[in-house]
Amino acid sequence: MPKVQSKNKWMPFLVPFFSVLVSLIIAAIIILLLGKNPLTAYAEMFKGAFGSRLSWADNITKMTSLLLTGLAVGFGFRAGVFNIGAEGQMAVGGIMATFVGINMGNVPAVIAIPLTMMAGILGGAVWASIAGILKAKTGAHEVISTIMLNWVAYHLSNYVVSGPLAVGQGVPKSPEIAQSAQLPPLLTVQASNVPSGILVAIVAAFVVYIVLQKTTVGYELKAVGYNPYAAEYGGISISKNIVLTMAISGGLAGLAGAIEVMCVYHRIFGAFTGSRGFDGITIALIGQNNPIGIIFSSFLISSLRSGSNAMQSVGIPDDIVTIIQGIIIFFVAANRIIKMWIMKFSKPVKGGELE
Amino acid sequence: MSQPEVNIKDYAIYMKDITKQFPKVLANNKVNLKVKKGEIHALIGENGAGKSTLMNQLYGLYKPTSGEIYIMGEKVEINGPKDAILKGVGMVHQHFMLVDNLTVAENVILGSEPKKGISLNLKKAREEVKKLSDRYGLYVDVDAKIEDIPVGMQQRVEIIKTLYRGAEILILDEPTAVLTPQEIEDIFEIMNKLRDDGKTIIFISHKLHEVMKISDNITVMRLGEVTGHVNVKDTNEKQLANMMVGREVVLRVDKPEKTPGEKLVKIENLWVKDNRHLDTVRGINFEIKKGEILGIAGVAGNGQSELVEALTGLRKIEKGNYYFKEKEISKYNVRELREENITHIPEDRFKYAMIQEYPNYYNMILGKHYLEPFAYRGFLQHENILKRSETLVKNFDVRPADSTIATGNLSGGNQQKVVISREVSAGPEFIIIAQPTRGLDVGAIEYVHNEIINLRQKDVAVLLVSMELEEVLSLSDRIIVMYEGQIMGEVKPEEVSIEEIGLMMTGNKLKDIKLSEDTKSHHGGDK
Amino acid sequence: MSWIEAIFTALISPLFYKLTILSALPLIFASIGGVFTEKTGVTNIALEGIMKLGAFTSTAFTFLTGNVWIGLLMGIISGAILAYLHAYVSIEWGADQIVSATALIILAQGIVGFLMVPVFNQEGQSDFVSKIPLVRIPAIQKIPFIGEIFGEITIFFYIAIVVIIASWYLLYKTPLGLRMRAVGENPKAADTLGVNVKGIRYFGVLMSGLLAGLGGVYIVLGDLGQFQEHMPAGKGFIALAAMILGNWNPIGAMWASLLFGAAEAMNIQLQTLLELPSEAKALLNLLPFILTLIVVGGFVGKTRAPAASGKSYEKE
Amino acid sequence: IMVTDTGGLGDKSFNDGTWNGLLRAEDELKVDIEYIISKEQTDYITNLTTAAKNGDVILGVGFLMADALFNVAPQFPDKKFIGIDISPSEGQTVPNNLALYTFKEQDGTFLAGYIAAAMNKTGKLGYVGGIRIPPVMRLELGFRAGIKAYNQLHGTNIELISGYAGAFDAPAKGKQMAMAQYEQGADIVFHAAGGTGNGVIDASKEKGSQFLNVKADASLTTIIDEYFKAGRGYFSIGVDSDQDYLAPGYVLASAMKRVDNAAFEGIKSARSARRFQSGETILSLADGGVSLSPMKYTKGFVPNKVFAELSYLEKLIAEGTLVIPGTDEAFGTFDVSSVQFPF
Ligand SMILES: Nc1ncnc2c1ncn2[C@@H]1O[C@H](COP(=O)(O)OP(=O)(O)OP(=O)(O)O)[C@@H](O)[C@H]1O
Ligand SMILES: Nc1ncnc2c1ncn2[C@@H]1O[C@H](COP(=O)(O)OP(=O)(O)OP(=O)(O)O)[C@@H](O)[C@H]1O
Ligand SMILES: [Mg+2]
Ligand SMILES: [Mg+2]
Repeated sequence: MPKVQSKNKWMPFLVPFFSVLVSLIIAAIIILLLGKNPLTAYAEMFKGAFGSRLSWADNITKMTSLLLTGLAVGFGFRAGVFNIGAEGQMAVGGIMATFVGINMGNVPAVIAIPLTMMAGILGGAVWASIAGILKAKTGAHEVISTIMLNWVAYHLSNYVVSGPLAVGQGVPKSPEIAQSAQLPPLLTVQASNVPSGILVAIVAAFVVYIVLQKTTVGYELKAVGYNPYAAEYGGISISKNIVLTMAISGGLAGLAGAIEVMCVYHRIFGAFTGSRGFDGITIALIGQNNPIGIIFSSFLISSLRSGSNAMQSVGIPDDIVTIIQGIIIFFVAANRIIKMWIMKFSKPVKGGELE
Repeated sequence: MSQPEVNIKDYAIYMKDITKQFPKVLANNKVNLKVKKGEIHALIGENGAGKSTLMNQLYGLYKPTSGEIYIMGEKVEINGPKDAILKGVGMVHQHFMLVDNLTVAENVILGSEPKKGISLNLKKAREEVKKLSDRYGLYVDVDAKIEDIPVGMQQRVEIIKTLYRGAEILILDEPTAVLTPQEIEDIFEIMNKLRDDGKTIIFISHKLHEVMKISDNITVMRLGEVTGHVNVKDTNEKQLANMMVGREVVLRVDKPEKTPGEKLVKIENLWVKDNRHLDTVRGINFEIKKGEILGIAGVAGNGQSELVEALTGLRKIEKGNYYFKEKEISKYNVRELREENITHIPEDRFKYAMIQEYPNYYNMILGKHYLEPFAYRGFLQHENILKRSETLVKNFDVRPADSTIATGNLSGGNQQKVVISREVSAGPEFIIIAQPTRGLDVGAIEYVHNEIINLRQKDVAVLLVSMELEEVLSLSDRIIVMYEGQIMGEVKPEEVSIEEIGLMMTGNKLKDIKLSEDTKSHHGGDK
Repeated sequence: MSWIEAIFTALISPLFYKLTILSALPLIFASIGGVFTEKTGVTNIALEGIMKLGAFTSTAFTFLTGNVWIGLLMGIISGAILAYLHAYVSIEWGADQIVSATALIILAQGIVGFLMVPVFNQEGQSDFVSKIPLVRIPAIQKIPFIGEIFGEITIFFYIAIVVIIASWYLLYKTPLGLRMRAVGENPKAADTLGVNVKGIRYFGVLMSGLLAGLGGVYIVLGDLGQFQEHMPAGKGFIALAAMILGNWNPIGAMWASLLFGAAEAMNIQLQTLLELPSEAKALLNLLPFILTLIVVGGFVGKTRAPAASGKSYEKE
Repeated sequence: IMVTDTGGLGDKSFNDGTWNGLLRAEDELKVDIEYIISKEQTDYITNLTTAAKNGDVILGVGFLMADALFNVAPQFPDKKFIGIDISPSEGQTVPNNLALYTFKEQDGTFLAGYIAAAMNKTGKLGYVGGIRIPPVMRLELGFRAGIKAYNQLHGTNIELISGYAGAFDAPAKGKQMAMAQYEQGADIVFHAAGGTGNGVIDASKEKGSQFLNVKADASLTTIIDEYFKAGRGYFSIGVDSDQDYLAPGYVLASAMKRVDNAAFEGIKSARSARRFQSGETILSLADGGVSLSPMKYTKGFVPNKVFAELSYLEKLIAEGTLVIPGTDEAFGTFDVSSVQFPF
């Protein structure tokens, strides 16, 4: 089947851009149907996302974990693995980071911080590897196994905060991790911290980029993702790379959990992942599984989220943002529709063309 | 050679001024094809000449860019296979169009199923298939699944499919390409029966002696145009070849004399299982010396693919020994074998040997991507990679000469060049080559054949697996014939006839053949 | 009571079988829906979203009209509409089917969340609405054991039986079924015989919408009488597992669904029968998921997906 | 201004309850009210800060908001913060502009347990928990204590069959669990399981109507008639808010947590600096913080003697004579055999 290839090198940017535009237009129509003014709604949303230092802080806090889960899912996609399990891996990462973090009382921060972070990464990696090993050894579809592992992680994290790690009477939660294991805030805006986790996340994005683009590991992982037969023929072990992919992907999700613990909550409680593992799918798809693209798409989604809170004040349910996300991904899937539209608009310019 | 319109009625098929423009290729340019009722009409031409494309338009799979089609003298508009079927056209495609996990009967009736109420009437279906197969001698196992039956039978199923739909005009696109000489005889018999029954047949083949033997009229195509139309009585193979290629063709490979060196590869009692865990290679022995080409002939599905996969580490060797330079390597994996300088050109190069999404420069290092100078401490060295790729692109004339283009965007022939150039220049000591010229046109074939000979001259041991008997015969120093996972015999190409090899390919041991034989026509005698 | 005893007690209790069936029903509908779409070569991992929308719509219409049958109808229609979107981009535009289905899952969640307040005047969950009455057959009720299971049971049980038999018959005994299987395996071959590949694929995907929608409807109108935003809480994904485990065959999908249903029923029975500390009971909830993992990990190698499933088919 | 937790309005639980308290405050105290719904945990700080900028009294609802509230309150010393169902963590000091209200959940469920035991005809009761977290465990303990008390005072030996659904949003599971418990001999099932509990309530309706052989939508009088004819029936017991209306005649009672009262009281006290009480206030039966629902539909089932006993126990609890256990250890030593009903 000939692939639709575009000669226009801007296409990778134009498609998500137009997808977002189209979904905003569709959402505007919905808002209009509600009898509200979409312009005020969007203005409010914009203010909520960028209007003040506080909204920026909020925005960046949200972006941090979204960026990491987006990277996790996107990395998997690049290697041909559909990791729906970022949610569970993030939870396990958070649990592990907490386990280590609460025991870091007498350990200096230079050691405590990396150790806690590593625990999170490792937790996520191991959790994801279960699905990886099942896929490599028995062919179990990772979509199913990671979903099951999500449930197991969910029940497990509820168990941990109400059993072994439970503290206090009111709240099912773990104790706070040691001061030395907490990541210091970059900036404090009133009670909101701009978490330094964002730096870790952005570094992670660049590391992922380099791994994918510049290393033999990336060469092999992508080869397996694109064409496992050819990879095997080229002496690349498929099962090893599937497990490795899952481990790295899960490690990133685990890091999301660890950062969340170390920067934002300083502890865990049941279901603290708040479905950001699933949001990672959205973000990876919008960012076209490119680590740098994912930085932008996570920022887009976090802005939509922060903005949606503000939209409430003009009486628009924030579920509109979920709808917008859905439509964006829909057009990412049906990118040919968007390409056709772009082409129609840019006829005179004669840029891209279908092959 | 334009004919007055009046004659339209005499033709079963008249395709007039057919032009088919693909986005980048003009596949048919004002093609005229006239096929008389009740004849076997051969359509020949180089790879990519546009034969399949022309037939696909007749069958409604493509729509002509311009031109008219007349069937039985009637102007028709064919919007899909359904229309073609209604007009009595049936097509057996170059690549079989069968649903693997359905039975023969189910495949035959698909799309025009006999019904009983709202249900399938499978009983009736089976009866009709049986009736057709009896009538034309097309023996098939009605209830077998397609994936379980041999290609020859699949071919017959394809023919029954067309007859079941009441086809009066049959298009057979390279029906003989995958068959043994005996099976070819059978199918010719069937074709003759069909003709006697009043059916019209369009027969596409690259094998000129076949064309000469079976057809009545011949249309020759080249570069999307018709270059000639002749009656079989007025022509000969040489003339046809020239019409096809547009120049004098040298069909023989020039193979210099060479004495093979020391023994390099040794296989002892090798057993391999296929995907269904059945023994497919059953106790094979052979040796290859340096600078020697060992050819393996045989009908597809007799264990050659599994043998190749076993020797390249892609499939587990169940039993037996595999020696390379006296070293036992049967447990080596793909990477370890590659590190021994054993390389491999697989038969399905598009699926197995390249990553379509990768740019050429990445594909040019596949298998060596982790080694210096392409990688250093886990980091890819893009400069070195590009340099290597550029050299190969230039030396092997890959077009367009651009290393950064995604390999999947190259034409088929050029994609193959990427693979061949990489494997040939990876410094092999032992190279395993499967179906080296599959899908290539004459020019490219010449080129690949020369490369193989060059490897031999450089003292590389070559294992050549090909279904093209001519190719095996002309390139190999020695030939072994495989049947059902075993070796039927080893012969030297200059001492054997195509017929003998054909007999071996269908399960006759060499020694039995030699006994029952007196006259033999040596290979090359028919050229 | 010891574990062994408890398991044994569960196995001889009619309630265990009834709970198994009730847990399995939504999975049966949705997984057979999955069979339909995949058999024709289009994967649809959006069953979860379709079930959610189906459950929501049926509740909404029952709530607004007071008529459960209108609710039922609209529920399955809404499922089909959502599936149509997937079919349209997958079949006409060669969209990546996994991505498109992911979009639908998110879209369904957004639409449902968005409409909660306008329709039900509250977030999170609806009020209780009427349900489709249970079917009581006194003749069956009189039979010991069997009577306790089937004597009085939801009408969806009978619908499921019809769906299972009809789908099996359709797929394996009718011309349409033959064409579906061919299109999912080798669309090009089917195309060359004049089979309408696109049409068949639309049919398959729409059936998955109808059936997964029906699964969603069952949860509200057949079982709980109330819609909650988190529904169906992963059942759509488990249905996918059931489809795979059932080897893409309606009967197989039914058995697999029953297996998952039994795991859930066993969890509930054990919690009820065993005297365990509450944290141990909480962990018993992992049983169905771990069982699925083991089953999928252990058996999936033996099943075979339709060869063309997930691949778009376009001519020239 | 009220900031909800991620449950949002419409949760039929603390968010809705608090909002009702605010509505009452608007009505009676003539204050302006507003709300902000939090969609995810990371919204808490932002939303609380936004609220603090725009309002004078800020209510944070739900125990998940604790940390956020402790962070934001000190930033706005001139504003007053109220935390509903929030208690300080270990070693946390409560800022002096923050008032916390928590509930002795076990007091309410004690009454529910007692009444369930009194109404029990089969010797077994059922309990379906959501996720095993401390508040849920306290609810369970209270219920168990109620049964224990009844057993001790009446020499019965009523057992409790318990189960955990592992989720607050799995009504199908809740329903099946309740069905299994009914099957196992329980005739009244108490749930502390949020949305999961709705399945329990539906199960009681289905089981109850089947048992009484009435239509699912039979009128209350029919149900009552049939109940007395049969001599027993099947019920569920609701939690948090008054859930009796969800299945009239089948929900015996609900153990309510009066978050609305807490919110109202909080706002009322916050209006004068003098009366504002920072720190933690634990609302109990005595303060109207928890209570049993009025049992609008089911009063008729319950013998007056039971109500009399309940009132007496309520009095003892309010006086502090009777302390309902909130921990496993306290439950072990919980003993009411010394209680003497004055009648
Ligand atoms: N689907 C297609 N899209 C674009 N180009 C095509 C397509 N199919 C064939 N072509 C081009 O049309 C030309 C004619 O191809 P065709 O398959 O008709 O050749 P052929 O004569 O059948 O060759 P062969 O002997 O290999 O079967 C080739 O150059 C090929 O590249
Ligand atoms: N869509 C396409 N775009 C560009 N080139 C194509 C396309 N389809 C086919 N080709 C090329 O056209 C040539 C002939 O195409 P075709 O599909 O007819 O294969 P073929 O030659 O018939 O195969 P075989 O090797 O069996 O003879 C091949 O080199 C192939 O790579
Ligand atoms: Mg051809
Ligand atoms: Mg061709």
